[in-house]
Amino acid sequence: MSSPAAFLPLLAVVAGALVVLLLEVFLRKEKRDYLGFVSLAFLAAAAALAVLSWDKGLKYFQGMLSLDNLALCLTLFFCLAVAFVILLSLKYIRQQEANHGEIFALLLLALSGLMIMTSSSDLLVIFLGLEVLSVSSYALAGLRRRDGKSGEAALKYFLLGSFASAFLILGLAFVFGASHSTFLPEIIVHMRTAAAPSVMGIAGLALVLVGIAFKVAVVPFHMWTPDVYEGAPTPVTAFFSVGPKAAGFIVLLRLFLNFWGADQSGSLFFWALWTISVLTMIVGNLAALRQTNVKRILAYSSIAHAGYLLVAILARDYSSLVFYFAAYLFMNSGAFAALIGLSKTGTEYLELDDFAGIGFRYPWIGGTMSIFLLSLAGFPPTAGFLAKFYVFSAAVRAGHISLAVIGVLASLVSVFYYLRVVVYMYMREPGREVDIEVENPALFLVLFLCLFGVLQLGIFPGNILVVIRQAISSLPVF
Amino acid sequence: MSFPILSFVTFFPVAGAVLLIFIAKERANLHRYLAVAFTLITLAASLILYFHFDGSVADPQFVEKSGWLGYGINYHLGVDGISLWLVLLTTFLMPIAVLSSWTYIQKRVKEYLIFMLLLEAGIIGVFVSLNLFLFYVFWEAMLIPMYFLIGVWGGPRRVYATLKFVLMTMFGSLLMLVAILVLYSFYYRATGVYSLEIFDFYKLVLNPQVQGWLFLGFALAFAIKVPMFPFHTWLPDAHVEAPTAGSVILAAVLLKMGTYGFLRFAMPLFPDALEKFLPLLSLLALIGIIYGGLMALVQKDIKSLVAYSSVSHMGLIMLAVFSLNMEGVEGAIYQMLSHGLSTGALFLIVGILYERAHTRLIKDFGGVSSQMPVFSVFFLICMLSSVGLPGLNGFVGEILCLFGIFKSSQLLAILAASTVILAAAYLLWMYQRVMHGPIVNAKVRTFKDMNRRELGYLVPIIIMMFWMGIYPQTFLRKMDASVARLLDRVHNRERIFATETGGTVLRERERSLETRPDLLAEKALIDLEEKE
Amino acid sequence: MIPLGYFIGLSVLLFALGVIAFFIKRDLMTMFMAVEVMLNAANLAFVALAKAAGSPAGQVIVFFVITVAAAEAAVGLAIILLVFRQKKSIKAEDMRLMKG
Amino acid sequence: MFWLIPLFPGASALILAVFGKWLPKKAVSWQACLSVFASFVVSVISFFGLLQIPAESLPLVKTLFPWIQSGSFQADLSLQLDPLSSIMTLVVSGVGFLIHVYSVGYMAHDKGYKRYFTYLNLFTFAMLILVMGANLVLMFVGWEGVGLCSYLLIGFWFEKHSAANAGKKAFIVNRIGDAGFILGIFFILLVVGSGDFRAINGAIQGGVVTQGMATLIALLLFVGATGKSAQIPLYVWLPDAMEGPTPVSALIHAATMVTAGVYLVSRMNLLFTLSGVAGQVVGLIGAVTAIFAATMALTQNDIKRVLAYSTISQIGYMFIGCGVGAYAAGMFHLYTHAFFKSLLFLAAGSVMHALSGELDMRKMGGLRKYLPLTYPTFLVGAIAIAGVPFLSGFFSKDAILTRAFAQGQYFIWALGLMGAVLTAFYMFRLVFLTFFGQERIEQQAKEHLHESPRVMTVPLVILAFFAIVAGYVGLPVVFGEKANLFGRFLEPVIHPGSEAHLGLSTEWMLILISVAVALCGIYIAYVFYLKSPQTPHRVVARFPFLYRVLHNKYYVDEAYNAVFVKPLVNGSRAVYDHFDLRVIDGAIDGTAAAAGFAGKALSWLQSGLVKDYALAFLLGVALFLGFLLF
Repeated sequence: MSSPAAFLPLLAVVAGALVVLLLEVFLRKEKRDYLGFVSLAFLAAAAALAVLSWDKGLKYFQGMLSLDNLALCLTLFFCLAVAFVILLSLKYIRQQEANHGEIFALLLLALSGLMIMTSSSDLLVIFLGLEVLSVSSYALAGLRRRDGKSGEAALKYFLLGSFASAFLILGLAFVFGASHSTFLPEIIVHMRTAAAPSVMGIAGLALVLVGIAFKVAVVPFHMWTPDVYEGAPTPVTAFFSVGPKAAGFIVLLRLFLNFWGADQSGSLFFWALWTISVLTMIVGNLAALRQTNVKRILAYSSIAHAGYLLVAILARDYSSLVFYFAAYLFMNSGAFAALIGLSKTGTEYLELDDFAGIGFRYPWIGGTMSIFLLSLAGFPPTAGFLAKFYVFSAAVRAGHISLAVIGVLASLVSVFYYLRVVVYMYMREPGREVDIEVENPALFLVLFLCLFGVLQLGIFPGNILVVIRQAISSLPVF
Repeated sequence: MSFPILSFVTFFPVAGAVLLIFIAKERANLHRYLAVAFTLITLAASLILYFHFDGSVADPQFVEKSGWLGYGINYHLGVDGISLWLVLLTTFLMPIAVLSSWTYIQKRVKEYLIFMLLLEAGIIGVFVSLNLFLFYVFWEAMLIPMYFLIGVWGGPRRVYATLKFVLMTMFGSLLMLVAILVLYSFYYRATGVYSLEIFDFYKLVLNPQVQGWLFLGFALAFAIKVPMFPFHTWLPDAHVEAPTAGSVILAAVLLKMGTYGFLRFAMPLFPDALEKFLPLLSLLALIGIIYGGLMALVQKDIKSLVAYSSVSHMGLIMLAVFSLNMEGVEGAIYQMLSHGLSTGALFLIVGILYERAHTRLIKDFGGVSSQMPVFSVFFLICMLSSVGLPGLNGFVGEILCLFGIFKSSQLLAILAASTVILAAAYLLWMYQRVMHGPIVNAKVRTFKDMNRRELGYLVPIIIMMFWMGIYPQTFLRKMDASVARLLDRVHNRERIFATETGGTVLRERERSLETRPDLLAEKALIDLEEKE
Repeated sequence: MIPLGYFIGLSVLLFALGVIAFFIKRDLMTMFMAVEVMLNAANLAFVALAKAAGSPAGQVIVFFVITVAAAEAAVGLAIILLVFRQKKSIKAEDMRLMKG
Repeated sequence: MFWLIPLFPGASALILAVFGKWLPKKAVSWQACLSVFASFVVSVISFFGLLQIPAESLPLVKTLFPWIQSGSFQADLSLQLDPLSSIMTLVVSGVGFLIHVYSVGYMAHDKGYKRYFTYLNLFTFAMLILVMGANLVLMFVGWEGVGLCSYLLIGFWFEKHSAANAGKKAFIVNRIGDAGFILGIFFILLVVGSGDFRAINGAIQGGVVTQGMATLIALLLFVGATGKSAQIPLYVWLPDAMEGPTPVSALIHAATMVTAGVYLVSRMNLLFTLSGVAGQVVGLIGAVTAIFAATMALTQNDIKRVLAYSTISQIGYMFIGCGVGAYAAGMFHLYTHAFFKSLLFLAAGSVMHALSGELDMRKMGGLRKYLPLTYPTFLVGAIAIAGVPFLSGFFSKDAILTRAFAQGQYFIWALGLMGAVLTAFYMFRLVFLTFFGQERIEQQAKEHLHESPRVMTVPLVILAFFAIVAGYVGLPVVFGEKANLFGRFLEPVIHPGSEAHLGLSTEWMLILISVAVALCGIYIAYVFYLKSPQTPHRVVARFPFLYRVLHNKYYVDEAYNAVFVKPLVNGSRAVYDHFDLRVIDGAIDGTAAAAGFAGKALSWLQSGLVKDYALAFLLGVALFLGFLLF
């Protein structure tokens, strides 16, 4: 039903952003933490609103904004993710001279972008959401003003991002031209029913896909990822690796939900995506093998994971896709949290050599880090394993055994570099002196929440699975 | 089954590990005592299994089943005459392994013991789980503690060794995962019901070509684990680098997971494929026997010698398994146990030497007997039990294996009998070079004979060796029924299914692997008249 | 009146020019402007197609796009400025602190 | 109650093994000896008990408990007693007892005293199991057990490389035979369905076993026998086995263990008879070995090695007996041989004892006045083995040769005779070199030159007595049909086979021939080593090559080394280095390296330049569109 209530969660977030921006002006530098708490409060509000509107199917703006269960589900994930990021940045920004209140505001804005993307089936709105997300992301990437890398990351992200979105818009134009609509269902209907799909339509759709592919960083549109991830402030990187990816895939989900008829293998799009996902899994994992910077390793691993997610899209088992987000949210944020834990004022310890021997020196950080890495590598009994299990079993059930085989082999490669980090942490004698500032309650809170999430999802994911399955089953299928 | 005894046996060590986490690492001895206590209690519990186990029943006993993640993923435990013994072997060796590392492990005792306990849980889990998902979870999870045990407490090349171990094992098991998933979907297609229950899959009859692929998926994983030639090279590295206890568990139990996998999954699930690949597999096993023996002959490091001897022995076991007859399979299981004992014992022996000499190179020893008389006797017994001397455990298993092989193929048996000679050759030669002759290395003069603790953990093994050698009934009678059932499944499964599924044989109609998921529903047919 | 094809052709051409400019120009400002050209090419296509489709939606979208472009421009210029302050250069090829 | 026989030594061995550390030396000696004596007593009793029992109800079987059962494989822990095993138990426990006693003196000053008796008891136990096992599998247990003990006792002084080596060699060579044995057992289990001796014989009489199968099985079992009984081609371990203490050589490597092969063949006599061919092979191998070993004995200077070779050759005779179907005769020779050969060894041991461990005959001579007891006993042994009438050796050897002749095996008979000459010759060479002629004893040895203590000499005397009289239980037919008690006693087990009867005249003729042969052998020795001691050197000078070959034992050890051992070891080393490490590991590490290289290449593509990234993006777009549109 149509009601302005659908607008509320988004409103909460945006309001939060504005409030934070205003507050910052009045707050002294030392008190910046309050900004974080305020934004957390707004996040909580948004989440609460989302929960309240569960199963109501609220719509607004003539259905351009529709809070179906999937959108709500994702909204919750995003709120959680952003909450993690905020908690992580509280201390980080003071340590790494990025102490600007904007970060919270920007995070909230980016979140709003994510929410828009996920809660609409209209390409135009999606585009707007994407841009809101992008623009704030560019700013976020460049937040460490004195750090050359940060600036460069922002620049690369910005240039390539806008370059990509130009393609997106062109595609949008063509799609519009072909189907006289920007509303996904209508477009799909047109694509499926049109006797001979018009060149313009196909080209447009392709370009749109490219635009999204850039955001979710699949090969060969991934090149920006490692650099941006490395350069951006670490909490922000954590955000990048979770938020935009998920949002982008939700868009793909909505796009392909009814795209394929019975026979997938007849469609060129299918094989195109098939190739992309295979490439992504292989390239992402191989490229990570020789990296020496843990942040970069995680960047490449996030590319690889995009590949697995694409498998889920191809297998058309969307609950496994969403479950993968959930798992990925926890294990990846966890890994980054541990990474942030390994830092002191002015320096971050990101090189593998810095990791030598810290496993036993800082048992909690080391232990949790290894669990997150093992989960990323897909070892049971962690969330990572269950996520992969669902995705690949979906692929097999859909008959794409080749995808599954390639996928598992790729993840075998990934095992090597994840374990390599563990090797450094536990099996190498300490190299250069590493002394970190341990006291950081917010960080440990995140660590343990993620640990809990990883194990919970790995061993007793029951309810979460149920919720996700509900959300998926409520999607309109025709 | 009122009390969930299997769950207890499986997860009690985990409880121990969790407890240890919260004890200050400085109190190393407390950790040690607690670890021993926990493993001993687990042993006691598993003994209850032994006493209450009814050997006349083929089906799993002490079954615990409860839903878990839905879609066929259940928590389903149970032991039959095959797994029972492997569980007991594990629980029996664990306290010994912990004791053996009492002084061997000096740094990071706490973490070490935690991983040992987790390892035990993982291994037992593999043997008791009857749901393929659960099985796979344990199968993979078990790698992690082993990975740390080798990688952290291992020798100079430990990182290489441990990564090789993990990656090679995972290579196989990931492909097995895909195979499992394929089974999963096929069962769904055939019945419209999701299931990962091994006993449901037994009822599934797949067309031979599909079986072939799936069988390869499973067989590769297990073959690497066993390890069969030519996938064996991770073993020497892992053994040489691993700490004593690690090697013990690795050789005694982990390798058995491979053979167990063949018995429980690869063979009964895909009988046709088994027929097809039997020659190849037998050949590999045979090569393993002879090759392993010859390689053992020329090793310079005692540990890698024992490792290669394991390759040879496991080859014999596999060959016996592939003989597909009562004697062979029972012999194989028996040999698994006795190999577990004798090789485990040999590694303990090597550990004892290593703690004194801090080297494992054969050439650094010589004349140890005159310095450590008691030790020399124990070493002798363990060595002979590995050689397969009558009166000790090795003989019973070996002769049953060989006879089983002989019944299926006399040529194979004749070639396999070479192990009788080779084993004697490399082990006696090693024993002579280490223990006999004049003392050349001055360090040997400083050796002290075994202390009480070392006696404490070797004596039980020795006793078991004699027991298994002199009164095998204890062990054989409990496995009869299960083995018979297993062979039945392999040989004439049609009839089995007819009885098990009430005159229904589930046929997988699919001919090609790449299919359209949406058309599966109507493909999922069960035809009720399979009389021909 | 002018057939639709011409508009599309023109916009595609413009777009291509933008792409080419993006690649051949060396300083960030010009590259950024190339991107702007691409955006506007897309806009042109939109308008034309909207006209052809006879629905105002297209035209409306164009306004959105322009706004977005403006926003991007604001942030982008800020970023370029930031980088310039750090590196004293706006040459694209100087921006390779991170690679591999 | 016969099943108690093996228990005494077994129990004693166990006690010594576990508690030996705390037992006083004296207790150890008493316990060890008494345990064996006990089983001797029991064997005697059960022997007489056996005489009462009618043949039909033989053998007595006592099943203790089922041992290995799986599918069709069935082996119980059950002991049996029939004339054959009864004789063996008598020999084993009797001679064994004497040797235990002897050892008390001989090993008195050895630091491994307790270990020694543990092993010795264990050996007795295993040997008794071997001869009393009621099925092949259990027999195999004993078979391996004695092998183990021989390994342990040969390598008793393990600090000596040579000893350790010899022990290892013995065990491994035996394993080769055992492999054959096991396969033989398998074939029997396959054909008969049981390893139980009664069942086997029943099956053979029931015609279940075809002749070809019989041959196969018989030969496989005989492979085992050649290993244990040191026949060609597996005899090489026995000479080296002399590294062990002398009583051990007497017990294990002369009297009991090495004759196990003969026991096995006689136990399986139905099988061998059925096959026929196998019998031929056995006889031939035996004959050739007899000659071959005898010739090697000619040139040895080590007193124990001479005896070792003579043992090999004598066992050859036993196999001749079995080969020509005279299993009883073979067993008879086994039984007499047990006495005189252990006597010879013990005497030799006493000589060594006197000369403080000297083994080389060239450093002896003229000892007869120093060793008043050892000398005559040794002489008795020598005469007995040489086949001089009225001593045990004569009757047994004669029985074998006569039977060979009777069977028309003239070739084998001829070889046997030749062997007899050689035997007589080298034995008396031994006697003359050791006890006659001028003294060549080294000084410090001469100082404490003394006769051995009574505990050692008494067993010598007893054995000497038996060496003389033992033969009278098996007189040749010339003394009447019923003269051969031994053979008649064995008949329930060993059916006499086709009695090809010779006329009395022929019998007498044959007897005379062998007597003559023996005597001339002795005479030659007399000429060579007493009358004109230069002769040997002249002969050597005449045939230097022949001498070298004989002296180096036909270079067989070297040949085996070069043909089997070296290639095996070096070959596997090569395979290990080049295949296992290079190829297999190389493949694995190679894959890893390849992946790593790919990673490097990819990160090289990641140039860091915005334009490259954009280019990749553009390429992607182009390919994507191209794929979809064209």
